[in-house]
Amino acid sequence: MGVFGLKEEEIKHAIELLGREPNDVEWSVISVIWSEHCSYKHSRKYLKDFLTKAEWVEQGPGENAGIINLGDGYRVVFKIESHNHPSAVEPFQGAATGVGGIVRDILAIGARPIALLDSLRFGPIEKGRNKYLFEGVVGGISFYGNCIGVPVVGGEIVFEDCYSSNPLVNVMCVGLLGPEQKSYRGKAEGKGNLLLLVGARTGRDGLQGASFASEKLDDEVHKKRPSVQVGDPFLGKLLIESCLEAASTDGVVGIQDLGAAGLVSSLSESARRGRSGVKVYLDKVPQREENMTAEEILLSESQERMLLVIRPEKAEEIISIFKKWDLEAEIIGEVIEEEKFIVYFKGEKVVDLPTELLVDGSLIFDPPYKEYKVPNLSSDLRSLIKKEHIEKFMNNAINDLSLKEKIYRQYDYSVQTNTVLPPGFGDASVLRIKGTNKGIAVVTDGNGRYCYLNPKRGAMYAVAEACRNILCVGGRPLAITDGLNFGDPDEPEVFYQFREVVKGINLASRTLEIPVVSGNVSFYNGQGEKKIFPTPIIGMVGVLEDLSYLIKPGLKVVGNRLYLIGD
Amino acid sequence: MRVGVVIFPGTNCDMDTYHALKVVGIDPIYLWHKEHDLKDSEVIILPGGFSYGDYLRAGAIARFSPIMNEIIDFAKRGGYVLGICNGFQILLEAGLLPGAMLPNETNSFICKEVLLEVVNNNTLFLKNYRVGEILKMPIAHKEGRYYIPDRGLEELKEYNQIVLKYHGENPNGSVENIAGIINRKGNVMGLMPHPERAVEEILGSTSGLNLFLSLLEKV
Amino acid sequence: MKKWTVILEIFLKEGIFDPQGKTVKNALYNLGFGEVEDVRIGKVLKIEILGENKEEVVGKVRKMSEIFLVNPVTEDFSIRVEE
Amino acid sequence: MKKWTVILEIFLKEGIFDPQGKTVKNALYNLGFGEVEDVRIGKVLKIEILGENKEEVVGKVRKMSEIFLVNPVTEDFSIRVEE
Ligand SMILES: Nc1ncnc2c1ncn2[C@@H]1O[C@H](COP(=O)(O)OP(=O)(O)O)[C@@H](O)[C@H]1O
Repeated sequence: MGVFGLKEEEIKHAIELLGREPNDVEWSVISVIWSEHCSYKHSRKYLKDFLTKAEWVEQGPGENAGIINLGDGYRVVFKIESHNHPSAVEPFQGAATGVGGIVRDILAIGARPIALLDSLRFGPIEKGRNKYLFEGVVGGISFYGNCIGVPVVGGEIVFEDCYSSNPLVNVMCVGLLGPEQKSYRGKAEGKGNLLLLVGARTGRDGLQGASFASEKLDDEVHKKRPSVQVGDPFLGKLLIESCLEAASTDGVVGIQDLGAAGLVSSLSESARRGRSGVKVYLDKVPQREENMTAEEILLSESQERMLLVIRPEKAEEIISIFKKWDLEAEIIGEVIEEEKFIVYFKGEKVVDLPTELLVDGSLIFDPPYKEYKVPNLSSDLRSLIKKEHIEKFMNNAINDLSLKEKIYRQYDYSVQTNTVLPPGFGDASVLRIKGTNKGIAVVTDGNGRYCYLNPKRGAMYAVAEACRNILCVGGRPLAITDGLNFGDPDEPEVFYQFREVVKGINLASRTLEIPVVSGNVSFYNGQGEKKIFPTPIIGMVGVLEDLSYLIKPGLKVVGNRLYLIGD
Repeated sequence: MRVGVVIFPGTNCDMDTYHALKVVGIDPIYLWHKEHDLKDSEVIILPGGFSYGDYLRAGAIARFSPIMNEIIDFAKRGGYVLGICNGFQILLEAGLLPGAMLPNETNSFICKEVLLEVVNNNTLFLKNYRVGEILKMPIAHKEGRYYIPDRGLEELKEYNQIVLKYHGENPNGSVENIAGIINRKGNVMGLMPHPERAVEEILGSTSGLNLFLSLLEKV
Repeated sequence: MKKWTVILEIFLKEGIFDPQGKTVKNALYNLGFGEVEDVRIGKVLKIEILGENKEEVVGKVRKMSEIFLVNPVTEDFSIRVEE
Repeated sequence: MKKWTVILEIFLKEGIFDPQGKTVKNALYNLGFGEVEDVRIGKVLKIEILGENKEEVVGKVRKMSEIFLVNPVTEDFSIRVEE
């Protein structure tokens, strides 16, 4: 494989940093971890501006998920993630593996996943492949979420022409840590601690998925797609139970899921966070296919795998937990002091790279941006609206509601018996916390059309709407996870949209004092004429201190008064 | 009574069932699918979920779990066994109840609250309900279309084995609106709806309470 | 011992409604394939199995089908060996 | 025109992981069928279709497969006519 997807200047930069020419395997490793998807090279500079701290924030961005404190020892863990490109190619598996991936992010914190929400964008359902994509995606989310027993409690969906070539599939997962539970970080530290790889065997699936997500999705997609990843929700469920059991022992130092860029990113990021290094033996990695090369093993994005950093004296106890759940668990290496990512394969050292170079070494790009003109909007809407418009609008609204019901009927939203306000009943969904009076309100909101017309205001609007939705059920908004979906950042207008959207979220978040604790950026969603609207999705979590004040919508009693608040 | 809740790989309503039993004041125990010991349970509950991912057919693989041998013996000796949703599917596959489950007629997973009519309360599990009583419980399944060939159906009726029927709307295309059945002796029952999700007002229904309350008393 | 590839096809019994098949038939009709009169959808298993001869492996797969792979209440099956 | 029964078998492409097949293989192993080396599970469609001759109906089913019934990214298919 060697170098792929890197620009000339990045190649030079790598050689300079390293002081030598990397070998082929090393080039593959650098290429994938310096991809947009892993390194956030176009967005890092701007995301740093977010408000990320508050009294109740226990963990902000940078870890596998954000953590907020609800008091009495209860902490909520959450994050949103996109799986747009895989879903465009194979909607069912793309969406299913998207669910699996975000669930493992929450699991890596050591928290039990308690809810999922989705945020979906497709082209008009009556046109082309859109219905097929829509049905596949909803089917895939239903397949994975239902099987692992994590309720999908809400979401949102919009159909617009601009998403025809590039649907958006964002999924948010919410987890809970109880008073007795420790939270973990994706951290490898402590010389001599062991690297335990658990779950599925490693195959060739999803090779180069991270760089795939960092590329334009064009008509060539079928030719250059990575081999498709297939989700195994059954194994996903076993991973949840076994990892939570392992996390309850005192032998675990760190937990990290394997997502984009597989072993490369999970190992090097864990090592970097722990200011340590790792030494890995690829022959120890359980393989599903024969004759896999070092690159293939390192870069594979096979699903349903987790990495645990464990104390050697507890290894036997922890491995026996995974055996009990019929899962494979292999020690593939150990933590070393020197801050390096060292890989052996068939008796040879094939990678020897500084973790700093891998994780923090990529160039940062700050491409040019350009404001654009949007069509002039008539301020006198009233004169334009005719009776048939109103009828059409009402019909659409009704169809829309029945379509949404058709979606959430396919999701098991009541498993875990905490869903006190299910989808279809309120502006946000509400979960109770068993053993307390507390509730958690969760919602996803976004409006690409508004953001296209005015990226900054549109983003502010999305934050405000999420906030209002939490308030409407009686919750106090606490924190945001943002899923940012854009076109190609090298198009100046797209980069303008990105910068403005980040400003808008930031302004709203600071004004309302609702910090951002986690998020995700997905670029390259369509290009040129076919690019999507800038589509930030705001996932928000709020708290209800006392569920007896839960507000359910609907007019309750004849004679009650109606008030309109605001202007 | 001592109640055992079985965990198969992929079971996902074990904790919900445990919680529902706690709500009525029962301290249940968990039973692991690889064990052979029922730990003196007087009632065994097979909870819902996706045992073995529901791969091949719902319940088809779990029914060969080691603990199923003991459960089958236990049931044959008259022990009380309740299968909820996936648990019901496992009981059918194991032959402890007649018939089979097919994919829903809608061809999709369905999650919603449904109404049920108690058509026969002649079993421990339903003795606290009146015949004709209408219950409200959630369903959440993809393979809930109960099917039994005509001869079997006649026998089910002859021996009064149909205990719960969907009331009003039949959500999944089940034969004769069947939602729950018992074996001839009445000690084994299976139902597709989730009573454990209907034991607290805050979740929208308490229709399932009486089922779990019936397990409180000694027989 | 030789390795054989045995194919097991499983369909719902005649007379049992197959909603998936019907949905696909309707979709085909809408796509202009009006000449399709019926569609039924089943499962097919490709089983790689070691054995001395054809009779042996077919017998084994039949046994698996009877006790596990096929539900006799709702399904019919057929077995063939791929050459 | 005659009525034909065309069988369309669809499997995941070689190399794409088939979790269902793997789980069933493990179950078979536990049931004592250790001689099973691999299981892959696919879909099979029994299509009743009107047409003049074999070539015509096979062509039609191939067309349906290519535009609708099969996902070329992940699946391979084969067609046969039942006599
Ligand atoms: N893609 C989806 N997945 C799950 N639930 C959805 C989805 N889209 C809409 N819903 C649910 O349907 C209901 C109505 O959706 P929506 O009209 O977006 O709500 P509102 O306009 O009240 O914010 C909500 O409860 C929402 O959670």
